[in-house]
Amino acid sequence: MPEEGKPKPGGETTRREAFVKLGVGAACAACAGAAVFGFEFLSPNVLYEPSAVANAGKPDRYPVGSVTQDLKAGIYVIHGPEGFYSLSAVCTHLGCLTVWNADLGIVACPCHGSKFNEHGEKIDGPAPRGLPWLRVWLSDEGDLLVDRSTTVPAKQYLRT
Amino acid sequence: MAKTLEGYISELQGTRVWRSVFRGGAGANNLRRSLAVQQNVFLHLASVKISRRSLSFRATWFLGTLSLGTFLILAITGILLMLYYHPSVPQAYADMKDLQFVVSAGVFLRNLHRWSAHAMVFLVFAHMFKVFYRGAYRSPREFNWVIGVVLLILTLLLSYTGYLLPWDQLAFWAITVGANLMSSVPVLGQKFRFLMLGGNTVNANALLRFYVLHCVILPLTAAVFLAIHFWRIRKDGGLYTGQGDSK
Amino acid sequence: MTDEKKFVTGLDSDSRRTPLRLAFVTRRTSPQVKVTDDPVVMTYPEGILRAVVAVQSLAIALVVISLIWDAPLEELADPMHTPNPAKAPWYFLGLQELLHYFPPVVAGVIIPGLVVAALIVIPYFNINIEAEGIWLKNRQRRLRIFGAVVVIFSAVMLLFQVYAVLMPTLTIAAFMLAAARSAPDSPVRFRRWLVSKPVAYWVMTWFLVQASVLTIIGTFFRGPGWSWIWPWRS
Amino acid sequence: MLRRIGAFLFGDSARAFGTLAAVLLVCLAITPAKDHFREWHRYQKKYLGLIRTRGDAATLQRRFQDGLQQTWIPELGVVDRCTTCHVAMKEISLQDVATQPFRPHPSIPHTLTEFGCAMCHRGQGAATGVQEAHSSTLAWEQPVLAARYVESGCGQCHSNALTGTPQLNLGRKMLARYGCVSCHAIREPGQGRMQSTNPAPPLTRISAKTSREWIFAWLKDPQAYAQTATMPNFQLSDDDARDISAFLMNQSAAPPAAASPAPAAAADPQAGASVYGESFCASCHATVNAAGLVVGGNIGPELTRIGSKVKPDWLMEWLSSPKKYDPHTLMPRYRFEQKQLDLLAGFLQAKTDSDLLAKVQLQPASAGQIAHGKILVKERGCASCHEINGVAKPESFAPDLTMIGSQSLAKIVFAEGVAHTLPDYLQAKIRNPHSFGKATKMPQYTFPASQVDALVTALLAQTERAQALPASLRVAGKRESDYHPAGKAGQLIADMNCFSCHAINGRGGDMAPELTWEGSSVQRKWLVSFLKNPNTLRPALIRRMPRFNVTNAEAETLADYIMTVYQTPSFDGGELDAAKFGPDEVEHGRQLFYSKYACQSCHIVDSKSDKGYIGPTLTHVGARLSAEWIVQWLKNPQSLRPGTIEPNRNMSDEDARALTAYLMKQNREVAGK
Repeated sequence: MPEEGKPKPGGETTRREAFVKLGVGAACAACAGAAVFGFEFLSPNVLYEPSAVANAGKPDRYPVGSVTQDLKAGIYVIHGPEGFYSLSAVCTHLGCLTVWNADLGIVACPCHGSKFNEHGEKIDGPAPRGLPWLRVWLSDEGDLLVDRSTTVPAKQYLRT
Repeated sequence: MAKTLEGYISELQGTRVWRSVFRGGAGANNLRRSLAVQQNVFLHLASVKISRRSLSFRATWFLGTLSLGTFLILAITGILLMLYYHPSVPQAYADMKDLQFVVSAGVFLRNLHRWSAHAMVFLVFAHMFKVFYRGAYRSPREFNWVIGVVLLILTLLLSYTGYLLPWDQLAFWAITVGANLMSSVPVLGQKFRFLMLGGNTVNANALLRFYVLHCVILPLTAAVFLAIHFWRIRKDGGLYTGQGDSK
Repeated sequence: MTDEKKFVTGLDSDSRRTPLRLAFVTRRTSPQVKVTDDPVVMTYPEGILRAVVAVQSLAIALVVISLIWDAPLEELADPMHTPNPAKAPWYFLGLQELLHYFPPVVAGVIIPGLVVAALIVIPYFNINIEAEGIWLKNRQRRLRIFGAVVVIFSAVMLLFQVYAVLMPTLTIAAFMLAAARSAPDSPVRFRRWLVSKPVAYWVMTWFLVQASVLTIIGTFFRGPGWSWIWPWRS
Repeated sequence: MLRRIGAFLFGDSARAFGTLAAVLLVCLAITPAKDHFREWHRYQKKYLGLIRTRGDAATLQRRFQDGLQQTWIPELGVVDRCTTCHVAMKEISLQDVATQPFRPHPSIPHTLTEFGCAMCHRGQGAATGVQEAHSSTLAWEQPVLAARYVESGCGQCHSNALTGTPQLNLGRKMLARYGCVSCHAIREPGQGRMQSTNPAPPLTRISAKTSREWIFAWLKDPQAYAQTATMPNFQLSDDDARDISAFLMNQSAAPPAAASPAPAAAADPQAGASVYGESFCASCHATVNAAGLVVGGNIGPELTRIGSKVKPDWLMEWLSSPKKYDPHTLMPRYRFEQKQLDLLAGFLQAKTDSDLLAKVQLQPASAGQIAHGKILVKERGCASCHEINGVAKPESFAPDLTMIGSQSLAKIVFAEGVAHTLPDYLQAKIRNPHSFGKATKMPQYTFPASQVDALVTALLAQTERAQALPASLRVAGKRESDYHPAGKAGQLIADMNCFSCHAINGRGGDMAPELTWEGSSVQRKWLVSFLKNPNTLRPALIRRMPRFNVTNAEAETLADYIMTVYQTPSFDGGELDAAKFGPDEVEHGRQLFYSKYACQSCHIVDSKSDKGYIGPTLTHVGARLSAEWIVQWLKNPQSLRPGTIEPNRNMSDEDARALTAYLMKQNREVAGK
């Protein structure tokens, strides 16, 4: 090839252009790589967030017929006559934290007036669905654990 | 394949949208090339043509260009590092550890930022001496020299304020010593120090102040002075080439 | 490609080929046009490309350094415990070395303040603008002033026992004296070079050497308690 | 060639641009690659390879979580990522795996996510590399703790003695016993300063007790006098020991006129030994026996060479009334008869060692020597432990050790040849304080390696973190209460130093049974006779209650007090009348005793056939204990005496009643006495 010998007329410029293209190509590749890298970099590898599994303590803390709100975990722990279950306390409408109104026996959302009963079913308001039921089980130490990231069909009770 | 790719590119460059964005764009003739400089917001501070002599390595050793290069690297890495940094005590230090241990390429970015900062200080000093020994500070470039001195001081301040941010022993005591130096200024020294640290000791307030200085105030100031610096190069007749200035 | 043949652009910075009206010359004045026959090139791509190449080289160097060496990180800041030695960043170590000798007001405020002031006023003083060798004019008078300055300065440094400043100063002074004893037409090239240097050159060189020596001492030759150590011994 | 390649690649700016762009791209690409090949990736891959071949591979694989793992406990400031590499912490099925980091954690009373890892093991929990996590680096000073000190982790929350941490418990006991806490302050969160459990004797009247020669010999080497001496060796020069002894004799108040008669000139060694034995002196005091073994308790000083130490007058006075010399002594007043006193004093006085003082030749002290001695006493901190006339107890004589366990290495001056870790520093400091310079004030102890380890463990538990722990996590240790029984009985209890052995209401020793609820437990008649003439209850034990020669009146007073005051609130005594048990019940109880509950494996009822030596003998239990107590005891022993080894058999009321009926019958012989 002409690298060694005398270059053809115009060979120098074509090779020069080839190098510029190589450079621009490498720059494009670097940009593409930077985009991938940026995605990697921007997605944190560890999170400083409470774990999805909340520990609600020993079951005997909750008398039968009680609705207890765990503000930190954003859940209700309810000990109904059929057993334990847990509802998400986050309104299905726009994510406000609901409160339990013991006098009326309903869960009410302060933002847009959605109301739910103690089984999470929607009674009133703009919420599209009722409050989801969360998975509840007993740990080896006998503590009630609630997985906030896993919903279960309604009316699944934990009997202790 | 390459042909067709090029065809696509030139077709793309011919579209109205492209031309509305890039106007003339780059091209093979001198008009297009001139327009490329004139019509680019970043390049328009430079003249369309420059003396061949000023491009030689001997003329500048590219020290000014390299200083700008480090500034750009520092800006990019710095912005990325800010995403994983909380300017609070002692979380700042934990963030350094997280950068090192869990953030993808976090330690690389931190290294790059740190070493570039050192390189920038060195390059800016070298730039200054090079300019001096070539006599490039002489009329009509006196004011650009002064701007250069301001940029040197800004560089040192940027480096100094950045020093505190990791909140390790090195940072803490370097800043403590520096702050006490400041307080030895007659009359106003104590007040200066109080304002700089936002209190009497190097603690959370000082960290936050240094953070704001390092990430907002000083870089913006430096960017403004950089723009003036480059603009003055052109206004003062281009890079000094050692000719035509002597009496 | 075909555009070029059809018309000529109005943009050309070669003033001899296409003169432009730059200024009106009124009566009793004479325009002075400096003619430079410096060859010029297009900024784009020639200038830009070179700048990019320079920055690329720098980036490669920094990336490689960053891949190999980790930035220092010491323990969590502890206000109850000062590490020994507590060193400032390297570019302040010259100052810190001075602080070792002089009171804070002198080393931390006056000297840096003077340096910054001196740097700013450099282009505005004729002494800095003149490009003639220092000894070519008023040799005797200048020698007397030079001698007085060096002796007084050295005496002050001796008083404070600042050998780190004294030694470089005397070295530069020796070179200046050598320059003073050289003729502009000396057969030795080095002497011709020495004698051609103006006063600003000498002052700046003294500053550069001084700053470098102090920084190197502060970086490598200072150990716990800011005591003198030999870096190769530890 | 090289030049040609150079020209080809960098010949003009376009070529250089292209080439450098490619190089830069490659360099930048190394960064994510470097990230990808981090150590923890490798270990996780290795783990997956390890479990692939195992039987429960599917389960293990399902439970394995890849990527960085983190235990985050904001309240404790814990960010531990150890489980990123130590992936099998909870996989009990991998117990046979010996290679780290895949070994499962031994079972502990806490879950792994409760405290994280670094709280006990130290090291840098946040690190994800082997080197940074385990070893000491500039940025992290506490490397992973050697396994032999790991009990120190428990000690951060638990100030009490745990059954699982013998080494830590021993270390803490030693800190209190060997005078460490007299010079060094060690504060426990919420409890104040740790107190010495072995107060040194006052020296204010030392001249009455012993000779200057003995003091000199003792100062030079305490262990030469008694190998169990708790006083460390201060490595004094002859001159210093001479001057200190001069000062100590000089500061001592004049001995009170000898009130007691001179001891018997020639004592009968046989009879003296039997008084020594009958009084159970060995429960507290040790001696070296013929075989060279130290035998006896460690509450009082060793008596092997006591004759070379004490003056006869002093000994007589001491034996008849110890509190006269030292009001804080633990020694009880025995109320010996004069004959016993003579015998015992003679016996003890005969325990001499001629070598001990043979070489000690002291000239009368000059004023200069005495003054120098006082300076030395101040310098050496003698008054930190001993009461000395004219020298006040120094405040913070030695460094505070409350947070020594998290001491920053930067603040430590290491001696030559000591590895730069905290445990190594503590080891060196305890083993050989003088390696840190001749000026160090710390004396030389002679502990075996295991005891040094225990001390280091106890000190390592004294961390900054332990001080800052939320109160809910702290388990306080048992602190001695300052219970003082009142009245005449109180005086008797103080006089006989009952608290040296028995604990009542949270105060006192653990050598003998706790007496807090003794009144509910025993019958008054038995108690009176026991106080007057104690007999042993437990055949397997050597230590027994000494005879204090109490008078009838004193015994009655004490018994009345115990019966009325030391009553348990958990049941009302005296409801059950032993006489109302029918013979059927007794017989039923007997069967339960021998068959259902097999009590005879630990207890003796029939001294001919039963072989149980672990529990108290029950031959006379019917005369000793109240029926109600036995019932309650059988039903739930731990509720009456926490920590007793008597098993809780969940007995029904009927069984407990029947057994009680049987046991209450075991009283005939005593009743007849």
